[in-house]
Amino acid sequence: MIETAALALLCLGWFLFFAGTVGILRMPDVYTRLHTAGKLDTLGSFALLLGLAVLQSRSLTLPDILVSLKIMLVLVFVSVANPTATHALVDAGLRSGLEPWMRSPAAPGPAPREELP
Amino acid sequence: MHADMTLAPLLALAAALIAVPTGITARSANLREAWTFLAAGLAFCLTASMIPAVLRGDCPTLTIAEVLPGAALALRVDAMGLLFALTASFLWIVTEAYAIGYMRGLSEHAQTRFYAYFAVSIFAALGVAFSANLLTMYLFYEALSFATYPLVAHHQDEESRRSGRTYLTYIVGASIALALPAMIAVGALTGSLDFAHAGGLAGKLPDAWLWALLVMFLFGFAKAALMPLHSWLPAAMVAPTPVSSLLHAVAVVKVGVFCIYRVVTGVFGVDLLRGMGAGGLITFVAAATMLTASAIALSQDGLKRRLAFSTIGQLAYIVFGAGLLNAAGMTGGLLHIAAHAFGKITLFFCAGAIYVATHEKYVSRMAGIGRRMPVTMLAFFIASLSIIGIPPTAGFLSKWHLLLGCIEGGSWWLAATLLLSSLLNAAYFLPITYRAFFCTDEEAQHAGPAREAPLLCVVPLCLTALISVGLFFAPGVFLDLARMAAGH
Amino acid sequence: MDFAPLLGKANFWAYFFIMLTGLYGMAVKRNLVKKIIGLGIFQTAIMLFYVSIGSKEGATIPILTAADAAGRGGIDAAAYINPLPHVLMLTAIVVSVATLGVALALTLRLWRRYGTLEEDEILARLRGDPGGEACTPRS
Amino acid sequence: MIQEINAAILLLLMVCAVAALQVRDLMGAAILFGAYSFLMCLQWVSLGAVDVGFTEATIGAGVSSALFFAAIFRTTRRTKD
Amino acid sequence: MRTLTLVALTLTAAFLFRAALDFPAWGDPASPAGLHVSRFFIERSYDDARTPNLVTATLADYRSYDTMFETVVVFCAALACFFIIRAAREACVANVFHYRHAPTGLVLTLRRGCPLPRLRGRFEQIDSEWTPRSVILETVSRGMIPFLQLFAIYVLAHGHYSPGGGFQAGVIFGASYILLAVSHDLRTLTDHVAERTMHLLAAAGVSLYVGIGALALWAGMQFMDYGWMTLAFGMDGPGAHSLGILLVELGVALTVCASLTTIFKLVSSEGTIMEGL
Amino acid sequence: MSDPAFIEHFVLYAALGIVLLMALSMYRAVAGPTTLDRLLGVNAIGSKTVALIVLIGFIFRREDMFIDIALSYAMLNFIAVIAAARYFYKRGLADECAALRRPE
Amino acid sequence: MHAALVAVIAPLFGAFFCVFSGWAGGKREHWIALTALALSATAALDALLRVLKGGPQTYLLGNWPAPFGIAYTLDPLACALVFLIAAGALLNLWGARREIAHRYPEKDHTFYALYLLAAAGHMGMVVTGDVFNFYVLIEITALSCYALISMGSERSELASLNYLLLGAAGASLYLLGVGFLYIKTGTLNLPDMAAILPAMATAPAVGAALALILLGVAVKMGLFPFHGWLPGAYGEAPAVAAGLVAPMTTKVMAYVLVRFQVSLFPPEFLRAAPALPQIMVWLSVAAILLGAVMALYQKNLRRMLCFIVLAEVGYMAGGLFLGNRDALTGTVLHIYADLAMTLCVFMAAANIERRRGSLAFEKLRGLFGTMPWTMAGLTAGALSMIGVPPFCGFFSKWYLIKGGMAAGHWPFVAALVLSSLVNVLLFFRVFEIAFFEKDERPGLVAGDVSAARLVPLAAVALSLPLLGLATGQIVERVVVPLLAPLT
Repeated sequence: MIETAALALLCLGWFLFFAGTVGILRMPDVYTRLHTAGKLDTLGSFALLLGLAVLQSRSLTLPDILVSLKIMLVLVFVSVANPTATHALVDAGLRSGLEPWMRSPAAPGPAPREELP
Repeated sequence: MHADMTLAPLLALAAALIAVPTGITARSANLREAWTFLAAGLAFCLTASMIPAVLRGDCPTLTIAEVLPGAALALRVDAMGLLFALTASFLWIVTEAYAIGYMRGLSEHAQTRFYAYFAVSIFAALGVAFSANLLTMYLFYEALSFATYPLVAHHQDEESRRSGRTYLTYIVGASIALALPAMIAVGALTGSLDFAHAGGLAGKLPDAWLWALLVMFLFGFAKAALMPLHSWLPAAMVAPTPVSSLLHAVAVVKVGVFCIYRVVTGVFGVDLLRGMGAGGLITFVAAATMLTASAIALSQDGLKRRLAFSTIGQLAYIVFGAGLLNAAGMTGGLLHIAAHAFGKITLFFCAGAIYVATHEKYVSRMAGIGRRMPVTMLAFFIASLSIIGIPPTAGFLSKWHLLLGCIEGGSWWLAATLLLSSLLNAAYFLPITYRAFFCTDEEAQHAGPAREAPLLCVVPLCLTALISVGLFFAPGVFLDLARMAAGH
Repeated sequence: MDFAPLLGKANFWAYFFIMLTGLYGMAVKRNLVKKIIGLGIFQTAIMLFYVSIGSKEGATIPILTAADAAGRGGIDAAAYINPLPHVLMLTAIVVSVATLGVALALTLRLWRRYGTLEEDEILARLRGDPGGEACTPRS
Repeated sequence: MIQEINAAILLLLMVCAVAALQVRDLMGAAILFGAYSFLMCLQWVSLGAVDVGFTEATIGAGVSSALFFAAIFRTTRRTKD
Repeated sequence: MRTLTLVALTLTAAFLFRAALDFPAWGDPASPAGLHVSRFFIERSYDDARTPNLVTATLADYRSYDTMFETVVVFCAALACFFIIRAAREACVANVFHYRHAPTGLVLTLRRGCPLPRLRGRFEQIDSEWTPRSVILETVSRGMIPFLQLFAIYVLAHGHYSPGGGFQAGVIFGASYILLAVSHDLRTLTDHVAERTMHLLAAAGVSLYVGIGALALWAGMQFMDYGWMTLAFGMDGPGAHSLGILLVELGVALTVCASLTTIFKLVSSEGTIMEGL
Repeated sequence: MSDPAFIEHFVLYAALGIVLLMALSMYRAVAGPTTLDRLLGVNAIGSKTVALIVLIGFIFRREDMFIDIALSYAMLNFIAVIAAARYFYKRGLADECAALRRPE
Repeated sequence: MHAALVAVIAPLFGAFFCVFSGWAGGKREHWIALTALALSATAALDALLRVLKGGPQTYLLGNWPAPFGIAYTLDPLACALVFLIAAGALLNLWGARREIAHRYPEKDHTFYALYLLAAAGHMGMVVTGDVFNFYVLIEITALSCYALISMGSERSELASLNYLLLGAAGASLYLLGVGFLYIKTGTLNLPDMAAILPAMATAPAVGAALALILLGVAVKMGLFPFHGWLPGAYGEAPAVAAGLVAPMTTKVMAYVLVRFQVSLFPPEFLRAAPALPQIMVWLSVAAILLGAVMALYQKNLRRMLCFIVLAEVGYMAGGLFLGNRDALTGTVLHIYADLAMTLCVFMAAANIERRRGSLAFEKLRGLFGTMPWTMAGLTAGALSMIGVPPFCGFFSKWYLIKGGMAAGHWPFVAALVLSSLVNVLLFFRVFEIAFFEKDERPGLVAGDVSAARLVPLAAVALSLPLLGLATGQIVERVVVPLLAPLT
């Protein structure tokens, strides 16, 4: 049972990663890509690592549980660091003058620069 | 010949060298010169002290350091070396006296440097004389090359710079490019560079290679001024006259021919060369040089340049003697080392004395000079007789032996060359004396008061002229040594 | 023709490819930082080569398992990956980062003096002609 | 089985190495070099060289990237090749 | 040039490929590399040094001489960077100072020589280039730095049993300082740890390492033989080696941490160590 | 499902899948177009790597040995990204946009 | 045999103490450095005497048996070189206190520390018997040298960066070669490797390893096609650093080649791949000629000396690969001789630069008058480089030419002779300027440099003939035992 849950979590994590990757590839500009990457990668890591932690602690012996706690530590760390990094990137982009993408290029305002091939 | 260890040659060398540091540090010129005299005297005495042993047939030997296997840094005194060393060290004393007169008379600059390098040069020349092997000889040979450079370039002007350049290019260039590889080849082939092991090359190489080695040695020791590597010698005449006289009439050039003698007798060995038939090559080169140089000398107006070309010719006599490859010829050649030394140094002294007294360098302007400097010109006359080889002088003795050698070798044309060359010698020397004494008042170009050069200049040249004559009557030690060296 | 031995060494080919890429960057690129990056790639590829020397089929990482550590003796050498190349490469990594630091420091000095990181522009300035466009030295 | 992972990472490594050298912007090059270091670390870990991977993760990914950024910050991103 | 290089590299590639054919297959347990020397390390390290991590044991004991020089390399790099780009002290003092009033965000600009604001608590010095303040970043970093440092100490102490050791610990510790610099600014870092401290620490680290080796000489043993600790502290052989490994790793960590921080400071500030990335 | 062999295979394929995703992210890192895109791609690779390292630990059955690496990796990746972001704060993207517009 | 170890460790401690002292505000770095180097030299001498008496020894670091731990290989060749390096570094640093304090205010302690580290690295390279340890030491030496070199003239940074890139690439190639060897033999210990290798003499991987190692070392020593960094790095470096780096580095690399040649790849081994030695000899011929020709074009004394160093590298590499005893003897002798004479000329050049500010030829006017002692030192070095007996340069050249003749490689012999002649020309040109041309500039500092700089120079200059006269001893007690296993 525990294994099943763990494997499901792994699958979920992989799927979230996959979705994030698709977003990274398909979204039109940096901010939107960061949007997907920041959320889905964090979530994906979360799910995957959680799945691994669960998988690790399936034997329910003390050393294994300690190890799985350590994995949780990584998990905590990633879920703090990843959003912060994403925030820093968005902040950097905005402050350095990279304009967000607009749906209509004809709309008043600066043209989307980052669409160049 | 048994060899015994002795410090005498090293002491003689050291004696020459002690003139250097004290000469540099001494504040007073008198002290410096006195010290140099002392060193010169000491060197001569030490050299002379070895005469009895050598005449007995001993070979005082001293190994300083075993630098390379088969080639130690070693000194060895034999008849040939002693003959040369005696000449050089004795003439050093005389030249020293002369130099004092000359340098002070002209108020030359940097006299301390001059004396220091002079001493180093003599040291190197004595070192060549006492070398026991090719390596040691090469060492002192190169030391001599570099030590004489500051002397040649003493005036530090454009002309001396050019001359110095020529001087070093020829001498060092030839020795590194030719003599050094030849020496290494000999060392590699025979495993020993000792002069005592002559003939080690026999059978080690095809004849063509041996010829090549011989040619490399012959021209590699460019101090012998064999044509075409002779032009450093006239160029070097920009040096102050004491330098020209001692170094470029005695020490340096004689080192060159001495090295050739060493190579002929000590490296190849007379027998090997005779077997190769190489004597012809040497005599041919020497004869050609002899005639060409004499012919050129005829047309030179500068007195020192004329003397320089004369020197080239006379050196060729000595090499000629080596090329004869027989005892008489070699005796003559070796004796000529001494005879020519005394004669030529006198001539140079005279040239210097004339320059000190009148600041005159050109033969064409020396008409009538004999009236005002009779002593000098008389000495000049005697010395030129010696160079030409006219009887009551030492030059006759040496040339006589050379002639005997030619006849012994059976080559009449060589004897003819010798005689022809002597005629040429006479042709370029005698007119100088003649015009110095016998000319009309109109022709005499210097009407100034009659005066000789300073006493310190005149006395040495008289002394050497007298010795030139004296050697004819009592060749004594010199002849004995030459005979010993030539293997009588 | 038997391709099995070739394929068994395919990873070596890949290492050499990366090495040569790095060398190519060092030789051809004119930008100093690019050259330094090329050097880094080259060095890292060599380290990769070393580490792959140590690998053993079916062996575990070179840290003794609790069982082996407690068992005292009877350790099977084939069960552990060869630690020696790892040790060497630890050293090499540290050396490479040290080199990187010094190289960047030198680059900064060059920038301060010439105002450019392009080697050809620096050389042009050294030769004395005005050369590249961005050659004004920074104050 | 781990071989396939190895091989895949190796391919990525090659791509990354070429890209880091070819990109015409030093900042991009430095970032890609950082990625190269990540992948290298991964490769080592998958080869079982945990200590080396650890060192590369700390030094290559963290410190040397930061050093590159600092140097580019102090100089320029411009590059002609 | 490009073509020439390509040709040369292709030739080299062919050469290397040819040589590689001669190698044992990848992962071959019977290759000479896996048999000859390395076996000794694998089989002996626990008995010799009571260290399950074979890499640590080999690094800091069997080949500790190598590692000593490796540490010296890092030290040397820090010195070299300092020597190359450290600006003269005179040039490191700016002519214009900027102070930000923290509560309001007002910026005060002062020339050199003007009296500095007394209100240290509310004014903070900022870079001459416009410096953003990201509260999120600062907060997260401030929370993370002690954690990083703690982790570094764990890595150092646990290096005998798991991957890690002096280098990694040193780098992580140094990285925590780099994080401080990039999340706040370089001045904050310099205020925390002075340049002098860092240099002295670096030198102390290598001295510790070499000193531990040299103490063996004093005990009459070979250099780098940790056996002298059995005499000094009265422990058994493997224990002494284990302790020796720990101590030299400590030296390594000190040096690496201090050196890397120094290098980063110097590079990011172009030698002034006042303002940087 | 609790068959150890199955779990092992599952983990392996998960790892391979993650490598595949990394390759896809790599496209963003290599292709750009802006540097921020590259950074983003690299960051995405980084966050997958952390998981991958732990997965490799499972493959080697020595999980405890790999977690430290994953942790330090996550931290230092974070630092590198922050440093790069810091660069953009201070220097901006101005010259980058210029570079993008430059005719090749 | 702790002595050899002390020789390496003393400068390391010296470097640490220099840093401590510098940051503690002391001004004693110069004396610390001198003490460390003096200690090192004494220890090296002690080691040399012991080795001469007791034969080659190994020193086990950490007391681990030889192929497992790291061991020093101590024989007369290595110990003598260590002694020369320590003594050379000491003499070179002796009189430089003012110069360093003046040029690097606030950073002088770093200078001393880097200097000591470089010296320690050189010595460590010589004694170590472990191929990987050697790599680490290369890097220590190189890193400190990059830093020292980069603080010279205004071109020195670029030169230093070039040196860094090439040097690091060379060291990496060496590392790769060692990797190839390791993969085949499984060991890193030099004697152990030498015992294993003959069994696989013709394996392509071993050949490739040899080629890569050669390539790496050739890059580090600046052999002909890889010489690009050398003139810049040595020519633009600050005087004191050039006096350390130029004499030591190339020689130590040549020493390493000798070591490898003798223990790993004896001539029989190279005969399996006859092309390789041939290529190396031709490369060294090219190096000699190139060095000679390029030196003629230089208008600066130091740059001229750099190209001469380039030619000297060719001497050593060529002698090494001629493959006979004499040539190998010549190479070993030339390592010692070239170290001493390069040190001598670079120290003299440093003295001149100290007085005249630059070494451009027009600044050398009238030097014989104003700085006679320094010029005497330069002359001694020059004579040795030309190859005049009894200076040591002559004897090594003697053996090299002899070896070339024995191998029948006439181009090499011709190149050697030609290079000697060019050396005459080069130095003679300098001496002409210094002797004939008067320097009329007002305000010229009269007199020679201080005694603190002259005494070391005199010591080095005196060592040249002494080393030359000791040739027989060196051959007998150093080279013959070294080559004994080959026959």
